Amino acid sequence: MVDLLNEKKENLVEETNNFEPMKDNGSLKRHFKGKKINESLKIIIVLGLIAMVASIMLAVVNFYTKIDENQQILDEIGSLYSSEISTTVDVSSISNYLGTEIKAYYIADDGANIIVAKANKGDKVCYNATGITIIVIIKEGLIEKVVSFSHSETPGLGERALREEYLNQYEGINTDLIFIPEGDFISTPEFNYFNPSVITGATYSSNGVSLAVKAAVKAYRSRGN
Amino acid sequence: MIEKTEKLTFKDITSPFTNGIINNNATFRLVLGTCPTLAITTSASNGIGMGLSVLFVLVCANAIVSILRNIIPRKVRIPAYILIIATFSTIVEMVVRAFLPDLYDKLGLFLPLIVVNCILLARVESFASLNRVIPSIMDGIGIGLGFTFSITLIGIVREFLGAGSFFGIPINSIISAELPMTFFILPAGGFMVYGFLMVIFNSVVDKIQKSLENRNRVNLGSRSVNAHISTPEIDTQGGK
Amino acid sequence: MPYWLYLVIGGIFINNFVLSRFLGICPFLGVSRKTETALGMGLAVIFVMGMTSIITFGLNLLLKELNIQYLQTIVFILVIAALIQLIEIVIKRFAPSLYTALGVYLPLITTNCAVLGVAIMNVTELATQNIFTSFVNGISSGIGFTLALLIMAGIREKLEYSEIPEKFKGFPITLITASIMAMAFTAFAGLSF
Amino acid sequence: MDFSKEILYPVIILTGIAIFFSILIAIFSKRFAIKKDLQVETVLGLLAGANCGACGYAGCEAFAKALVKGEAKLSMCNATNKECKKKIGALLGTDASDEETVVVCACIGGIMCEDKYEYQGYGDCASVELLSGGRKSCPTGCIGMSTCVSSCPVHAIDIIKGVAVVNQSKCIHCGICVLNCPKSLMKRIPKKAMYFIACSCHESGKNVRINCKVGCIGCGICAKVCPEGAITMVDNLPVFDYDKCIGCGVCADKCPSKCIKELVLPQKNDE
Repeated sequence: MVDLLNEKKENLVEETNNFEPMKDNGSLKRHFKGKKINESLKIIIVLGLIAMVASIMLAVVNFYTKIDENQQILDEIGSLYSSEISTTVDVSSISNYLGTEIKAYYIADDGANIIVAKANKGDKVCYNATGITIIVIIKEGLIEKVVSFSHSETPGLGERALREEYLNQYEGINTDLIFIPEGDFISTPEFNYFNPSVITGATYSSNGVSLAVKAAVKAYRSRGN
Repeated sequence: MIEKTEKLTFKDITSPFTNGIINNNATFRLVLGTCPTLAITTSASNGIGMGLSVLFVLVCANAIVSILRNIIPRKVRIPAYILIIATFSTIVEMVVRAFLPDLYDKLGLFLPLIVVNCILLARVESFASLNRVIPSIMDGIGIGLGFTFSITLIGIVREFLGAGSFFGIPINSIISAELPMTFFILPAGGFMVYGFLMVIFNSVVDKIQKSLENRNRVNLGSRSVNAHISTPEIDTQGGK
Repeated sequence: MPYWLYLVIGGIFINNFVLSRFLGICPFLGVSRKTETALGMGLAVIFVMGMTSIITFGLNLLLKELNIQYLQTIVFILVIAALIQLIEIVIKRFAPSLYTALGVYLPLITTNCAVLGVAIMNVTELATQNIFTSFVNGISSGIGFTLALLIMAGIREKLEYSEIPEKFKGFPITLITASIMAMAFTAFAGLSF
Repeated sequence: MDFSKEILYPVIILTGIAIFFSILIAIFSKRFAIKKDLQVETVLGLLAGANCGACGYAGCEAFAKALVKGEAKLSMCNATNKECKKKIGALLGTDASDEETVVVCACIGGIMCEDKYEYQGYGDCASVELLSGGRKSCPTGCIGMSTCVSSCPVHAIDIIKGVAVVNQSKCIHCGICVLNCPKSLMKRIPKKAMYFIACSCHESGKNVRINCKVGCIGCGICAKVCPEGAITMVDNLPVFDYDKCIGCGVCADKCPSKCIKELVLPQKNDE
């Protein structure tokens, strides 16, 4: 890996060298003074060039560092749930709440539905690029297990809502007890439905987890069971 | 403002470095980068992670900007600098996510955050765009280390007071005595800790500088007129 | 109650960008020395937030379409920086005194977490995502930012005349005041809609 | 997506946005360029640019315009240093002879000076001055309600222990505080001065000691001990003749109430 970074540095340096024709500072100055390039043209050229070089570098780096997320999910599920995955459901067709996303939906041989749901809630907005992703296993209408897959909560504060003791409150709950509101508002009060306990000091994260579980159950119901 | 013709003296190279750490320490003296400082100093290891990633991006950005400083027209300098900073921070994020997954878990959250860090644009614009490459790189390293030092310091204090642990190792005596106050993990506590640490840091540095001044004044001996350097403290109107 | 009214109240009071989400602290500490500059800065931030909300919403659809999501941050920041540059030229031309008063803090709006925070929040968190709600959210967050800035400027002007210990003058006392204000604003967190 | 599309799309988008905005910026900077007359521009460049208003004009730009039109004299601006004044003089053909001066606060009392009454209420030195000449028992004592602090464009003045102190490293000598101080305690002394009297109370020694523990009691010791005879006692206060004064500092040492202060100016390399 180290050589890739060094190689990146070399082509970074030589990229900038051949990018700007300047071998020695003085000649460029004379060149610009001599030609009197119109100021606004210079603005457009320079910014355009920098943007182009930036986007090329980003695209190249992204191409080499693309990680296959589905593969990661499958490995995680493999380690988590014994029975083999039989079918993978087409995820794009499932409509979900805004601010949530169904990353993957598998059905295991023994009929258990394994849903990976992501909620963009969390205790920080600007820094919370990754949100909360959990794996929900539902078997014959009962939530069997809820496990956290990845999150970006503050350790010791938001992260407490993703620990084992908190998530196992969902185990054994019948999916009908989960209130699935239809309209835009997600936080309408739920009377005779299952009301998850919220950890003090981690309200945003707890809401994020319950939102992700709702999205998973909604996807489960939309498959007609 | 060191022009191309002059030969770089040793002092030109090292002065930005030492300056960066003490005199204009980014967090306590220039008061820059406060958004990430308050957000991530909930634990000391976060501080180190954030500090080092800022250090890397700052050094690269300083280097590139000082190479291009004569080409970028003044009118469009901010978008250009921001493009360079954002490119480096995205590249760092991608490389770390692909090749160092465990480091990414600990630090992945802060890498997109570096773009938003005021230190980078402030240093790039005020230093790198005016000086040559080597002093800019040294300044980048100095400011980066100063930033790492100060946010780790804040991280230690907040983690100790807030979660009763030191670098992640819980200190059971405190936790069992129910002492840790989550107030310090909350950003309101962050402001408080940041304010008090700034007072302590500044008074310590001022004391060191004053002792240096006094040593200079003593060995000057006689009260020659205006020979001594006027100390920066307020009462310079001959407050004997 | 229409959803956008929730957004307005939320943006200004409940999840006020500076005091309950803790974004945009650098200009909040730096510019709030006098109320006029605070107001000038606030108006500039409101305009930038409004404009960026619209532009970034459109761009994000494009990015999602071509699924190059990794460009999201850099595109948003470029748009914000360019907008700030345009405002800087306009303010320099029409309000030179405001321009000198804002000084270095105008370009620093670019790295202001609040502005980027709104852009990202519009894309990820909003319940109904369309241009109008993004714009309303941007404007109300901007007003929330200005409100916090004005309160802070008012307090700091009062602080000028009070007896402050030598070492606490300047930023430390501002930080401690901001901490107390933050405590007050966390009371609003209970009202989340 | 295959390789080419993977690279092509980001490049097109990012470069497209960058070029679109740079065109916008170029147009804006063309259309909103500030129309400036060259001579006023160069004069403005040479002025200190503190926009302090001591010259009576709204700011340096207005002062520069007036200078170019000939309505204003260069000596009205004290913030600009000598070399620049010479250059402006050469440019406009006017003379720039007057001598450089520095501003200091000629009072040392503050909390050491008793208050006649306790002032409760909003306001600064000017409003307290209206109430029978300020709260200090000494008629010319510094009230310390920081009118000068808020008027100073570069925040060079601080109220320390109740009395105004000018921070010479920040001060640009513009003189706005001289105009604003209701007690006119802010005095101009030549830049080459090394010591000055930080008291302006003309009362006899006994009365001064009743009001203020550190005021000048007009004992005249400084005038006697000065080797160069640079100090003459006028109306219970020493007057320094700065051409004769060599800055030996004997007067400051011998002064019983220590109200002769040394003027510490920042060295050129500190700037």
